[in-house]
Amino acid sequence: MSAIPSPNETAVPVLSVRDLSIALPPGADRPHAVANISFDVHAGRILCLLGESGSGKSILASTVMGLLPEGLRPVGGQVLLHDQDVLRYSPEAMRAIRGSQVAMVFQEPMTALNPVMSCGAQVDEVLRQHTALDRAGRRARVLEIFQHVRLPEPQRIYDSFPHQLSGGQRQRIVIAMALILKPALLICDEPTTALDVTTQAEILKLIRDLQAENGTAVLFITHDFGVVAEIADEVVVLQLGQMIEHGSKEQVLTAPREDYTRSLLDAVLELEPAQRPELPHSYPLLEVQHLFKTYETRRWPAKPRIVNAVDDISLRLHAGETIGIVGESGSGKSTFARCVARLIEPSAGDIFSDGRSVARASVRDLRPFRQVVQVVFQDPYRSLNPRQTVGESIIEGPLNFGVPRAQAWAAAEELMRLVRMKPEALRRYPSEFSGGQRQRISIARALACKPKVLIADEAVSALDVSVQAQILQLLDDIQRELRIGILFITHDLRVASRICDRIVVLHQGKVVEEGPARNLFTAPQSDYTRLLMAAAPGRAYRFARSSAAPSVLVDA
Amino acid sequence: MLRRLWAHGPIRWSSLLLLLLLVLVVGAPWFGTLLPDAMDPANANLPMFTRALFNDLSGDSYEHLFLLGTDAMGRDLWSRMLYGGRISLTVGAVVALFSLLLGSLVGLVSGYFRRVDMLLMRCMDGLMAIPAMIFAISLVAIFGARLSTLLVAITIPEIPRVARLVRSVVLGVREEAYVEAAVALATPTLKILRRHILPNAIAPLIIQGTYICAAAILIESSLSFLGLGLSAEEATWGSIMAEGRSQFNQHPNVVLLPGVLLALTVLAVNMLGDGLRDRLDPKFNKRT
Amino acid sequence: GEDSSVLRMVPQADLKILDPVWTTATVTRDHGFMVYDTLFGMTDKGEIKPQMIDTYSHSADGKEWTFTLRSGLSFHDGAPVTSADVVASLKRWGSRASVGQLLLSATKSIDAVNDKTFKIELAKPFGFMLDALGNPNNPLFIMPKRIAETPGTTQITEVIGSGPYMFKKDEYSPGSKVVYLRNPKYQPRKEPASGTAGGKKVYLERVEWVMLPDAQTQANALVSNAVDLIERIPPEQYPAFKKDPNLVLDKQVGQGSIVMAFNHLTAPFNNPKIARAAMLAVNQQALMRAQFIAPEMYSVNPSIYANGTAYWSDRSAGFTGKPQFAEAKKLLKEAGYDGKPVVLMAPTDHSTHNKYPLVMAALLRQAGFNVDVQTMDWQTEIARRAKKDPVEQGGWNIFTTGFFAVDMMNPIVMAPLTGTGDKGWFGWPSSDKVEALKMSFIEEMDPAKKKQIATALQEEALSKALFVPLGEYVPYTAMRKNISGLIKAPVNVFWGLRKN
Amino acid sequence: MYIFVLRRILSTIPVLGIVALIVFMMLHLAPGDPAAIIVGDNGSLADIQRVRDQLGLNESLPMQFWHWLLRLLQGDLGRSIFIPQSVVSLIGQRIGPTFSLAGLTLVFTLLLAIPLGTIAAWKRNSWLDRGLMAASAAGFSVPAFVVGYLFIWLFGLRLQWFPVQGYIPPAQSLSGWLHGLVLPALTLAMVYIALIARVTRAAVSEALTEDYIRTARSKGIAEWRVLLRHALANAAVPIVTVVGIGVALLITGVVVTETVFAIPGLGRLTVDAVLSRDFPMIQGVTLFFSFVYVVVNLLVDLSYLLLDPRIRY
Ligand SMILES: Nc1ncnc2c1ncn2[C@@H]1O[C@H](COP(=O)(O)OP(=O)(O)OP(=O)(O)O)[C@@H](O)[C@H]1O
Ligand SMILES: Nc1ncnc2c1ncn2[C@@H]1O[C@H](COP(=O)(O)OP(=O)(O)OP(=O)(O)O)[C@@H](O)[C@H]1O
Ligand SMILES: [Mg+2]
Ligand SMILES: [Mg+2]
Repeated sequence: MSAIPSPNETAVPVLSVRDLSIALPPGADRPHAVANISFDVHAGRILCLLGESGSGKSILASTVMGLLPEGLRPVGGQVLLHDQDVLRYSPEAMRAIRGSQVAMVFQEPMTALNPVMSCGAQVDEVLRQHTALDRAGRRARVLEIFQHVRLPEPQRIYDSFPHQLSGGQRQRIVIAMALILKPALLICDEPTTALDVTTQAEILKLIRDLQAENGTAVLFITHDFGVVAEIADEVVVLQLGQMIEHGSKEQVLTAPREDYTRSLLDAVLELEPAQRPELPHSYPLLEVQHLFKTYETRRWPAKPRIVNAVDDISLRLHAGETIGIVGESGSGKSTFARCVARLIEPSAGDIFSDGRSVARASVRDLRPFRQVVQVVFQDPYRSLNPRQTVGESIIEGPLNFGVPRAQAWAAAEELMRLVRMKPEALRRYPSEFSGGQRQRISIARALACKPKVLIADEAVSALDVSVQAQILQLLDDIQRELRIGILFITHDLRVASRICDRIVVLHQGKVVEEGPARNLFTAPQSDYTRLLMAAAPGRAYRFARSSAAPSVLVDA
Repeated sequence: MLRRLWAHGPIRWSSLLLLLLLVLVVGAPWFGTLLPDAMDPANANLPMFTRALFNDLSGDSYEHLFLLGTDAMGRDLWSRMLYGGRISLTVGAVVALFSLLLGSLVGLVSGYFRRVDMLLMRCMDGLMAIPAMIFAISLVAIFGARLSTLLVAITIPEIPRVARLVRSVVLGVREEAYVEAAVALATPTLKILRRHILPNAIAPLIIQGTYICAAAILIESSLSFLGLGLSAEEATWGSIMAEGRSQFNQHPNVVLLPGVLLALTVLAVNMLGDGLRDRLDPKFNKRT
Repeated sequence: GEDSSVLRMVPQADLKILDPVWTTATVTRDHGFMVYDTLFGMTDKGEIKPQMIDTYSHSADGKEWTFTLRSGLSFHDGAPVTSADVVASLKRWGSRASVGQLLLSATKSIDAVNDKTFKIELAKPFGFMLDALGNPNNPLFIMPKRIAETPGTTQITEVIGSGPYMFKKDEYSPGSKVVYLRNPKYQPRKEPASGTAGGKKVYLERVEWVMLPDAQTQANALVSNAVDLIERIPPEQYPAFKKDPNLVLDKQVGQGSIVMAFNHLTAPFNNPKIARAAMLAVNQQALMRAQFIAPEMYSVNPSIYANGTAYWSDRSAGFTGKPQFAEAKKLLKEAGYDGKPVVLMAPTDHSTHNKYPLVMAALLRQAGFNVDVQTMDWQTEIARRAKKDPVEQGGWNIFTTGFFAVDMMNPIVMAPLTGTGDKGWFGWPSSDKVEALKMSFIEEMDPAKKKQIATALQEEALSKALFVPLGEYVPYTAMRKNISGLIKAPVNVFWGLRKN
Repeated sequence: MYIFVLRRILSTIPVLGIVALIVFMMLHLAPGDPAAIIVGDNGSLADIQRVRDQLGLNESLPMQFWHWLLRLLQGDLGRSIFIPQSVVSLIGQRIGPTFSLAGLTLVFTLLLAIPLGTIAAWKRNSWLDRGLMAASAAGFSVPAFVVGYLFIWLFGLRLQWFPVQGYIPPAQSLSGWLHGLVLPALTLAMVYIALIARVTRAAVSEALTEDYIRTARSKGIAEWRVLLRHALANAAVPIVTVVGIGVALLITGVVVTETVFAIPGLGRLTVDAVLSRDFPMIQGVTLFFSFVYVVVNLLVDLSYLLLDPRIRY
């Protein structure tokens, strides 16, 4: 059974959350995951739940689904679905409406599907549970919905397993699964965060269309204003479980009432080149010539599988310059970074630092080079040894280069100030810091060796927008201060546009476009670049923003 | 850290039990025992809690309370069980220790230096393919039932498992970003192994160690049971049971009491292992 | 019914080798008595009586013997038994068995006169002809000529005899099961069965030997009626079996004797004084009690000859079977024993030898020895005891083994009683006197004189501690109540058994 | 895919080679002397020397290995030193009981362990879970021979439900065969059940934390279906893996259990062979067991192809 689309506000909302509070288990960072939240979602409308990581978005979603992780329980309020409080439902009743009246699309398409079950069967389960259709009937319905979510060759997809599909295709399967019974309410928890911009655009469009078509009410969770701008009708802003602001898209994005909302909006990056100082012409710190990296996975007697991860890339990096390497997932960015940092050996081509070739250098000969080039990695949670104090991690490099301990430690404290953290933090363990802080620590560690070149591989991709902005600002300042060259690797054009002098666009290991950031944005040459830019969500939208640059607060 | 472990019920109880056992076994002479091989054939198969006149072979005789009765040769079961514990515990501890040491060495080497990996792992596979018991039986039977032989025979089959464990940890951690970072910081290989990789293996190793210890104790007793254990004069839980089993139906206590003690010990060690796993397993204390 | 004609029994050991000439293992001998027949048999009184033989005679000087076979004897493959078969069997047996070797060494010729008659011509008088041909200890089994022509040094592969049972080759599974079927063509003698002599009547269609590893399993099998008979009960089970109303304990076969041997070739026992000191530490009561638990199962005996046999004597050169630690210590001091540990071999898996070493060790320590008990299994012990090397190279000092009364009833069959040094039996004692006495014993015909020689041999053996008798035990056979007719004999034989 | 199969099969060759070498070396450093054993109780030294020559035990080690290996490759494991039969035929005689025992044990194990483990994982940290895990820990800890004798004493002698020893071939009587194997199989299964139940619990509760479980639940399908089709199906690989590794455990158990229950199988053949220093025999059995182990684990690996569509080469 599906709800009738009803544009007018007076009609009964499909979902109505009334001052809902959910308690966290004792000893959590705060008493409530979410506290007195109230909002309505009407048929045919999309409500965006916006907030930074940990603000309670997913918890809200799972509450509505009746899938709260154990340890968490509602302590007040109601969740009304067609005026029925689902919090009072028995497990059976809850199960009965799940999939038929309320459906959900999750963040990670890679893990949301059962790897050992064919996609068709997984969708089939929904029908098997909620309808009386026979085998043939069900199969027909499934193929139909596959068609509907624009999956190529539904027949083949039906029998193929998740690992045989791309991320986008998997997300379409999940959506098909959610929509096949035309539920009244669809909940999407960051359905596109894990996808490439191009795919993201398609998925958003798909959700929009289907929702309009069936008059489904949608609760859409995201932390990306671009996405909000794309699809939202209404917006609810959460901070640490508190409901900060609630209003129509226009009102919240263009005329926010709350400072918090404003500060978030300030952090949003424009998709246009930032102003960069002119560089004095100088000798390149780092020169890469026709770099190749091919991965051969040969499993005798099977024929070897060859991946040209990096396919003929050349570039020069000067002091004080930032070069952005942009490309979708799998385009070879990290591989390139690893080659340049000589963490792995390139298959062909050459790398010069201070005129010395290091492409083939042995471990011993690399020592001086190591001092020149340092790396900051993507995942702030995995790039610091959890068993070492932050200080130990930072001084490790200097110690390797023979700096006396005391001196190294002093330098480390200096660096902490540089990355805007308190020196006391040196004595603590990584687990005690937030993602953003860890990333600063990683940067401090990289700088400890006084490198001339810094390679940042997705250094901000895992962070919330506000934190992103701070880190980018930090890198910018450090560069001005130390005149280092930065190789900045990202999949996000906005980020690239924020700090890069030049940009290299990669696609499947090849350079598709290369040039000064300004030219690239104003007059992109290749179709692929254009595609990327077109795909960036909410690019047309003019967000409200205070003149002040994003504040970078000293914390920890 | 230790307090956190102690708070864990199973860990606390099992380690208390093992401690008690250790005290009894080490302090055997002070817990109402005779020498384990002091015998008086005339007092064979006494029931539990019997006080009887004991004339040992030297001819002198004295009253003694046989807590758990005597075996078929008129030796005090209680004494033999306490002294027998010494062997079992030694075997368990030593085997665990050595198989961990050697296994870790092999694992580290083949995990980090890919060149030798192939060869080493093939050897390990080969060794692993020979069922531990069969291997131990043959070795002990061949080189005679000396404690040293016993230890070697039980240790060797355990090495491959440890090696594989350590290797997998190493292979896993190698890929971690913080190891790459260390490489980028020009940290020497050995230091990387010591500082960044080995620590990750310690918890799994401790856990594995307890299981090996338990297995070793069991295998030792099985060997004794099959008549391939230590010298018949050496009382071990296994040999006591092996000797007792020829009259199990009439005097089950001679088999069951050591059996229960053995089971309790192994149980305690296993429990300790499980507890430690709950507490130390990287999965639990990674991103807290 | 089927079941009442099938007997399941546990033999005293696993039957691994089927050739009774090639090995002297007791279980193989038992197997021999199942499938083969003998020329003569020995009654439970110890007299030799014709078995396959119908009539025999010898010349006045006892140098020429003529034997005639009973008629109607035939092998399991149907062929009749001819004197040619006998001659071949006799020669093969004579090439290996110690008694046989003595006989052949005294023999000039053995010939088949005709199908039924054969003749033995002696070179020198041999007062022992019938005892040799009829001895149950290392018996002369008659096989078909073609098989008997296999050299004594290679095992025969075909089991064809003329005995009361037939070996079922296809069901033979060593370590697990041996099956015998009644030999329908067998013609028993008219006399009542006695020992290995008399009429071997068979009332069972099928006898299964079931190999069970340990004492308790055997007991469980018997109690739960999975088997009908255990040839040799494990001592621990005696009280239980005694109590069980469904079981009978039977001791038809004469008692067994336990012997402790020293290695006289290596230190410290290459010094007779030290050997004797060890002998004086022996406490037969304690040893036997520890091994056999139930007093009914054992008896002490300071004589090397089995209790109640013809040559038994109490003149035992100061050996009483009771510990004389003071005396032993004195001897050790005189001999200047250097405290070198004495290696005792302890077979953990042998239910009638696994405990002596432990008790003996304790006793020896009392006497002032250092002792090193080395555990092994029976098989290893048998292997190890053949090593003459000093203990450093895997040699040994002391082991115990067992014999039947028949093996210990006269000096000739008594394996441990050798004086030939390293050519002799394990332990390799040297004593020309022993060898001389044995020779004269063989040649002597007069029983009274034979007895004197035997006693002299005992005194010589014990004063030099060539080996030590530890005592005797009753090798009980346990059966279900419904089994009857076990024959009193010097060795276990299984004809005459009934099941109802 | 067929490539994967091929690779996997070929990869067993070096392993078996190494096994062969280890086995041979191991047994030829033996101090014991088979000859003396054969000669028997009353035999003399001359006899022993004669037998040594017969058996070629006086050859040099490398020569013995070389000859042995050649014969091995022709599937000839040599002849037993004691029993005038070929090792192969002796093993053949004993395979039946052992495989019956192992098979039944496996059945018991799978029937009990996997449901128990799954339930434990599902009701994680409930009293049920704790109970089951405690039981499985106990199962690990009580040696097979103690369990065996307890069972014999209780079910065999007191209650008289089952025979206490021996083995009846299925050809002779199918019911008797099954009846006789119950106690030994249960004894043997103890450890195995404990092991598999644990692994199942671990694997299933691991799977239960995965996203696709949340997806499945969000579809509103029945809980048992979530457990079986989603959790258990994904836990299958680790479980099967341990079932394979556990075979080693099984073999260990077989040796003891067959001794306790007097089952004329390979386990007892091994013990007897070792006790009597029957070199060819010991080698044969050890090789055979190792071979079985390798093959089983080969099959396990191949079963991944069915259990997990991601595994394709
Ligand atoms: N299973 C759980 N047990 C205890 N606390 C939890 C659990 N899941 C979430 N929390 C806490 O609830 C709060 C909200 O978590 P939630 O996952 O809803 O954040 P979110 O907005 O979805 O963040 P993200 O954008 O990273 O998904 C967080 O503080 C988190 O620590
Ligand atoms: N160790 C490896 N062995 C084989 N192939 C690899 C390996 N590492 C990467 N690849 C392949 O090389 C290609 C580029 O990978 P890479 O990680 O450099 O892409 P990326 O741009 O960093 O992707 P992302 O944005 O997701 O990090 C991918 O197709 C990947 O499958
Ligand atoms: Mg979330
Ligand atoms: Mg990358």
